[in-house]
Amino acid sequence: MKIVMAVIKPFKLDEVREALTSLGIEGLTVTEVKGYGRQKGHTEIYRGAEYAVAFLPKLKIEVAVSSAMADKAVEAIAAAAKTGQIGDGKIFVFSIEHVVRSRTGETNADAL
Amino acid sequence: MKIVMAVIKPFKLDEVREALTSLGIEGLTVTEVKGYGRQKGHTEIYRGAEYAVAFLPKLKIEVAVSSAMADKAVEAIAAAAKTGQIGDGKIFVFSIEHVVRSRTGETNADAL
Amino acid sequence: MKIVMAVIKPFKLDEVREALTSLGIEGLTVTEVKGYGRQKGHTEIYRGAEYAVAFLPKLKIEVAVSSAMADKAVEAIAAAAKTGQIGDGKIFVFSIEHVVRSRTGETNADAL
Amino acid sequence: MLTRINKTLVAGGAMSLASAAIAFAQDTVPAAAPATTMDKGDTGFMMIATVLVLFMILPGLALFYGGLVRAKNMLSVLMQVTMITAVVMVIWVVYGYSFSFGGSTSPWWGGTAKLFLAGVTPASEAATFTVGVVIPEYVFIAFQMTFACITPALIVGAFVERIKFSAVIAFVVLWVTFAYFPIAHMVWDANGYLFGLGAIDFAGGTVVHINAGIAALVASYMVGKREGYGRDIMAPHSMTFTMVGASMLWVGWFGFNAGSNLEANAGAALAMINTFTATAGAIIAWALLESVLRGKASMLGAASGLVAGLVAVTPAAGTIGPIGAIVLGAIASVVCYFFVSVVKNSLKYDDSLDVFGIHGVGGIIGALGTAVFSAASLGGVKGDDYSIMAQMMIQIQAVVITIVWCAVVSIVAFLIVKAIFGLRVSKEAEATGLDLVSHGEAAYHN
Amino acid sequence: MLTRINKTLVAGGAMSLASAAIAFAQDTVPAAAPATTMDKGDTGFMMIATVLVLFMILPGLALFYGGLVRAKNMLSVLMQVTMITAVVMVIWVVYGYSFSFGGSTSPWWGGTAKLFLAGVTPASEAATFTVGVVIPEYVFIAFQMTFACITPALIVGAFVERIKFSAVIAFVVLWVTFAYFPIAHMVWDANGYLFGLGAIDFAGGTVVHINAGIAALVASYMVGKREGYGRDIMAPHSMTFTMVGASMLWVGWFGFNAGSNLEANAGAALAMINTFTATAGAIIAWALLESVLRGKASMLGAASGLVAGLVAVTPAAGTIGPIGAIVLGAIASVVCYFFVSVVKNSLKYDDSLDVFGIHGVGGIIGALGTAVFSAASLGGVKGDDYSIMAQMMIQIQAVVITIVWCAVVSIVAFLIVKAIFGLRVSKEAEATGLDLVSHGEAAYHN
Amino acid sequence: MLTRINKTLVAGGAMSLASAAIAFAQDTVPAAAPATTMDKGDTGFMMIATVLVLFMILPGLALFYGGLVRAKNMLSVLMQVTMITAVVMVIWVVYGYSFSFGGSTSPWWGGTAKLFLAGVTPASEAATFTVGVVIPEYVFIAFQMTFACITPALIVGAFVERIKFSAVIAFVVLWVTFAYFPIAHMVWDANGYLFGLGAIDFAGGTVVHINAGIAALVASYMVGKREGYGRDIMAPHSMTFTMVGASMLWVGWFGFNAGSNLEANAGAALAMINTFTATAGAIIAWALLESVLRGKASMLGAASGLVAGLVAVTPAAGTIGPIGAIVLGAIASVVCYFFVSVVKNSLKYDDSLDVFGIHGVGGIIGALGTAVFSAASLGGVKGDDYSIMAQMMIQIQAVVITIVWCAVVSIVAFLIVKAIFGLRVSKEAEATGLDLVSHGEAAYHN
Ligand SMILES: Nc1ncnc2c1ncn2[C@@H]1O[C@H](COP(=O)(O)OP(=O)(O)O)[C@@H](O)[C@H]1O
Ligand SMILES: Nc1ncnc2c1ncn2[C@@H]1O[C@H](COP(=O)(O)OP(=O)(O)O)[C@@H](O)[C@H]1O
Ligand SMILES: Nc1ncnc2c1ncn2[C@@H]1O[C@H](COP(=O)(O)OP(=O)(O)O)[C@@H](O)[C@H]1O
Repeated sequence: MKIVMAVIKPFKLDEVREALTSLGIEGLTVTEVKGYGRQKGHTEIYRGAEYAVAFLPKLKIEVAVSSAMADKAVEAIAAAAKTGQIGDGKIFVFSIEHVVRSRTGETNADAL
Repeated sequence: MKIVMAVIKPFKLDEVREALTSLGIEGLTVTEVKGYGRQKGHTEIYRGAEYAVAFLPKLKIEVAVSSAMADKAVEAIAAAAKTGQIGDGKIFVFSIEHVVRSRTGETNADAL
Repeated sequence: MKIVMAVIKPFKLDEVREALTSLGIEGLTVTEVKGYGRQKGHTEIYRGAEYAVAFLPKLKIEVAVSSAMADKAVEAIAAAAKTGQIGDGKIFVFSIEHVVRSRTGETNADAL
Repeated sequence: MLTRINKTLVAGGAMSLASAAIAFAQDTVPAAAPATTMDKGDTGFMMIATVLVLFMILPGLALFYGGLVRAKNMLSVLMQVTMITAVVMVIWVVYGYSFSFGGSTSPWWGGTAKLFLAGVTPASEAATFTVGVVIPEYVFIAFQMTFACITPALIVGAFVERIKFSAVIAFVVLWVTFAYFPIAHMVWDANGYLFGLGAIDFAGGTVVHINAGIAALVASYMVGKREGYGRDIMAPHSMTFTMVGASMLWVGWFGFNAGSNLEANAGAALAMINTFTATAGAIIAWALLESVLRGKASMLGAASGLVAGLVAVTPAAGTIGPIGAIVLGAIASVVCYFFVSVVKNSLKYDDSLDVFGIHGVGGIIGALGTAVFSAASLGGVKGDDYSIMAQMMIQIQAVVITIVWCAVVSIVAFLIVKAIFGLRVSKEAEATGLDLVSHGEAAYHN
Repeated sequence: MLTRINKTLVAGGAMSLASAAIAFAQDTVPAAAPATTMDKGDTGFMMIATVLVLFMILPGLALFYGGLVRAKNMLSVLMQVTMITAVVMVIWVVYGYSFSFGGSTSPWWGGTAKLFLAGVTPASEAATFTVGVVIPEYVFIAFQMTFACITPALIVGAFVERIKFSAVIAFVVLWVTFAYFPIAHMVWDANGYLFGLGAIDFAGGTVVHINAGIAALVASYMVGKREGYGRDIMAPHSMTFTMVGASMLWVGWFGFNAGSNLEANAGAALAMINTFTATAGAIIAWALLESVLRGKASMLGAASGLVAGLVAVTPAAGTIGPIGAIVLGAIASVVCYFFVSVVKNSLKYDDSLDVFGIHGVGGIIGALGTAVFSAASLGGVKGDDYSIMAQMMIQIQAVVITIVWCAVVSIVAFLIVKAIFGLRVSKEAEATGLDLVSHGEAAYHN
Repeated sequence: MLTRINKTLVAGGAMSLASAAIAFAQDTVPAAAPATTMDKGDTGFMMIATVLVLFMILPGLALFYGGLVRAKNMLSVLMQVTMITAVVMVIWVVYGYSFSFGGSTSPWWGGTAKLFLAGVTPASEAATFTVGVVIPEYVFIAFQMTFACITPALIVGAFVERIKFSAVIAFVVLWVTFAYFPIAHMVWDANGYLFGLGAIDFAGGTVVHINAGIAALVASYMVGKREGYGRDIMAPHSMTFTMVGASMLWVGWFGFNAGSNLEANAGAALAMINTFTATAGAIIAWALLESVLRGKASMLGAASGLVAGLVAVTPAAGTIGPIGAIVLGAIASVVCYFFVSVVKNSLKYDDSLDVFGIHGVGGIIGALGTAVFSAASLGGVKGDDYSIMAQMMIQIQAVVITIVWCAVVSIVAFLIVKAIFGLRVSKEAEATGLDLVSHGEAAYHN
């Protein structure tokens, strides 16, 4: 099994979720994060004090999928998250060894 | 070494932490997240606008443990996080290659 | 490729970011987290109610790097995050199999 | 006292006699002025009433509206309300007061005699509804100024989260000049056209609420929907602030309604108790309706009912009774409820914070309800020779004229502003939020 | 002026003469009424005082309480306070005013003569403490109405975060009917039982604070503890809102205390300065105590002291001196401090926001302290024939009667409500939070 | 009326005659007192004005400042403002009132005759600016008390986020004793030195704003910069609260400025309308400047302009005209803007919330602008024998004396406090935030 972890622009959440559910993926976990990258931040001025805010609000999505699904999930996310503008974000994939559903104790594929 | 990453219901945090400390695990990191899954969300209505809120507040716990401890940690979390109701969450385990404690430079097992 | 995931003290963010950019690392993702560990929390009192707050505010940094860079990144973070006081945090390294940049579809090294 | 109140009713508008008498006093004071009395009780009360109306706007209305938008647009709302207030204050002393109450005999505007408050000194007096009783004209100017400020600020709710800041200011300047000042003159000046008809508008149902409501309806069509409207979650970022703002509106509204009596007497007390009970009735009605139809009474529902009740009682406060006020408030809530939750959804325009649905619709209910509940048989103070139907016809005329005048001015004003400044920020700017894009700030940090 | 004040003292309660005189005026106005004077200074002042008491409730008390609960229950608190206010307002004009001040000669209630405010017109007058000086009865009704609204709203603090919304409303309807209105009559009406005893309760220490405090104590036992009480962290979600609410309570309390004088004169000024200094003394005492005992003075401590001081000075404001007020406030703080931080913990009931610990206990300190600090020797205005011990006995009687009456009504009311609606939401609902479960909303979004 | 106002102008300070007359009344009331009139309209108005000034401090100023700091220091700001208010209230009735207005003939202080408000009863009267017109002395004491409370609270903005709580309180006690009370006496008492010079300070430009501004400048040097100043992001944690606080300051400022007239008449009305228009002018000026220089008008800019305008109009409100007020407010905004965004950055001190940059600089602009805009030729009420230049010289003297006196007292007070308590918390404590470290609480939880 894999976890597909994607950083996306916040307003793309619903599109990404729909793309995933249309693949039959039924769960995901979202975290509010701040991203630093090529997309430049903004400047805020408070009276005399000027602050360069380098970190932009992003969402991080983590979705556990079977190894077979991983590529499709990546593609779906990439397509849904894309605006073509800098800062669309990145998708990372890594292996997980074990999954458990707390409610039932089911493991691995059954737990997804 | 492993990282055990669990999504739990927010009010279960203290029980989960106690379960882990009783195994001798002395550190963990918690993140507020929003979860989407089988547990259905709720609807909020603001005057004429009805919003289906699909994402529910959850906590994500990350705890790095020696490979030997991983299974026990998973069990402990699963037991503590369980209410038997849908939405109790999932536990994911993956390998980490390297751990460093910033304060001392200790690595791996010493750093946990 | 690797993800270097570090828990640091919040006010160290700018130093850590500078340490990483001086290595040529151009992106990272930051999450506000609560940490539990050896560093002891504090007590808050609200009239008669006394609460021991065990969780301390920390930041979690995730940075994807080429495998070659991983060690340097770890060192840089450890050095920048260090105050020498308990609670400086930990750095975890794990492998990722695949990286995609949503905007361009570039993969792996090109996507970083 | 009943005499005095009856007279107000005959006069049919809160400040009507006032302005006439100001002109009179102005003209004649140097020569043989009729003896006037000024009571410090009135002067003090009216100054506090004026402060209360400012409180309705800042922070009241700003918070009420601000809480309802997304966090990324919070400061833009606060800033729009603040700047409108400041700009209209300056306009008011420069030409607004003159255009409204400058003493001209035209039924449509007040003329230019008091540009820059020409001729007003601390010794100038403004009449009240009691013959011979006056207050300092500066007090009347300041009190009326706050009305001129809050009215355009109410419109903001229609176009939040997407409008250009420059467009807001330009629109407001045009709108107060060609809609607010003339209509204030028509309704409240003794020479005004609607005043002459005998319309009852104690504290500004037409001038303030219908006026702002219609402008808001026009705005929501001219400016267009927010990006993602109907798709994205646009839940209020802080219902707490909205509730605090609504509470402040209620508190300040006593300045608005009781102050419109211009004297600290039983007439003001009647307006005050009606402003309590109508609002209470409206809150309960909205909450009950939600309980029945949705199973849950919401805080936003209660706050919406609260405002609907206040709007509805505004024209009526001086002439109805406290039990009638409960009913009037409840009716306004019910109608506004169906408007914002059914009618608006089916018409699919984005009057984002329901300015039309609450101020426009509630204002119309209030204007018509005033004709009904002012009758003595329904607890009002209108005596034997009062005909509900006759008054109703007058009220309808006043409402229709206000609607038409305001709609025309609003459409033209938006067309002009669109041509010169454009109305909306870019889609990207809208996604980022107006706070950063238009004001270079964020409302919240750690 | 001293004469007038002395008379107040003899009268021994803030509105006692008032209500008597209303009845009188009502009876006689048609015939040969004694000459009365109405001063616009009084009328204006009392209207603003009324507005200030509304401000205490909305948004004052709502924010003070709301800030202290967890974010997931914020709107439920705001909503409970709002709905209680609206419901009691309607009840007040329907039968509450009559039950309290309807003019009956019963020592226990005011009768039914003024149901639906029957007979009240803008010409109706209410007496003040100065013979012959009157204010419009509508002002008196509105002012007293705000007292009837805030008292049950205070009780909310005892059962937040777990109670059913329907239960709150049902309880409040029963409670104001059988506890508040009778006790208001007993204390403030010239025919009232406690009034007859000679109890001093200038602005409502027994009627408002002890009354609400006892109901809260009963509530905390009847409703039971919150899930996780003593285990989970239930820290205030926004001490900022709590501090803002406390500040607004202070600001509004001048309407409450100075307004209870019914005239804008030196008696009101005395009540005002005492309301400043007692509160200051109480803030300092609580902060000092925390500094000594815990090493740190907290904002919640200062806010708690602030409210304790206001509660304590409420019955005393008209008869003590400003230096005595400092001491009274400080004593109240010290006693309340030990109550909420020691006694409550050892008794293990969950009066969640310390309504009993502050309003109940502070109210008792105030009632008894009034007997002490009213003495001229301690800076009060009570002259030669005043006996602290004699007055103390009377005050104790008033306190005990209020406690017993209120406790009985509260218990019965909760039993009835429990039988019909149930008192608590389910455990799951409590975990989710009342905002979503009972109101379908969330207080905060992005 | 003009006569009365002219007299005020001749008197040259808001409360000058008042205090003189109090002493007089005190002395003579027992014997053959000159006939005085007390109008309930004045008494009621002044009580509400007093409440409005409290509202400026709590929650107004507390929120204005609190919103500007980081969340971890929010409660420390609220707590400092609250405790300063409480402590100065107690000091005021113990010795502050006596030191300021105790009736001594010294030009430097009021003496000890009224320690513990000795001799003040409800029957005591305080004079106003109209001969023979009085208000209850308790009202005057309470009104002036709020001025004594807000002034040191203003200084807080200079040393937030790093100062020890004990140091704040100790400094304030010394500072009000040796800076505020003497300067209030000098400016507002008939025997006061600056009063004797003929300085115009209607509502406290020197006593309140320049005084606080200079103390703040001293504080920022004595306490030193915050850790990370100029490097870390120290953005306001809630611009919403800051805007709400600024709005409340505006609302409350009418109590401050119109109340300084002591009577509810046209003089107060003039002060009121000027307090509207000067502020509006200042808001617009700051926003325009930002639009031109940065391309964006910020909410913090508008709020800063708002306060700058209020500060500038404070000494001038009773003697200038509403159009002149617009110009005065705009000038103050422009100067303060350059001060806080250019001068301060180049001088590199950390007056964290710009107390000097806005209150000090704005106060000086106001003091000097008063001399200019009071001239009849510029819309003011000063007639034929008025010389702008002559008055300007007097104003400059008043400003310089205030600056020097205040600077010396502030430096010495900080040195003493530093020696005894130390001024700053540790670096670690500063990193953690004062809320947890000094008060054991956090402002926000879930
Ligand atoms: N090396 C990295 N490690 C972790 N997160 C990264 C990395 N590079 C970028 N990100 C995340 O992806 C977001 C988008 O990256 P950015 O370089 O701005 O644009 P783009 O995705 O178009 O290349 C960043 O805000 C950050 O959250
Ligand atoms: N495939 C997944 N990947 C990542 N997180 C998941 C996934 N499925 C579920 N989750 C997380 O687990 C939470 C609980 O899942 P849910 O399906 O609602 O109930 P249950 O845990 O009882 O099966 C979700 O809210 C989400 O945060
Ligand atoms: N086993 C662990 N798994 C995950 N996070 C951990 C673990 N141990 C510590 N942490 C994180 O590292 C932070 C610092 O750890 P702590 O033990 O307090 O100090 P130190 O880093 O100096 O050893 C914790 O607050 C927590 O967020």
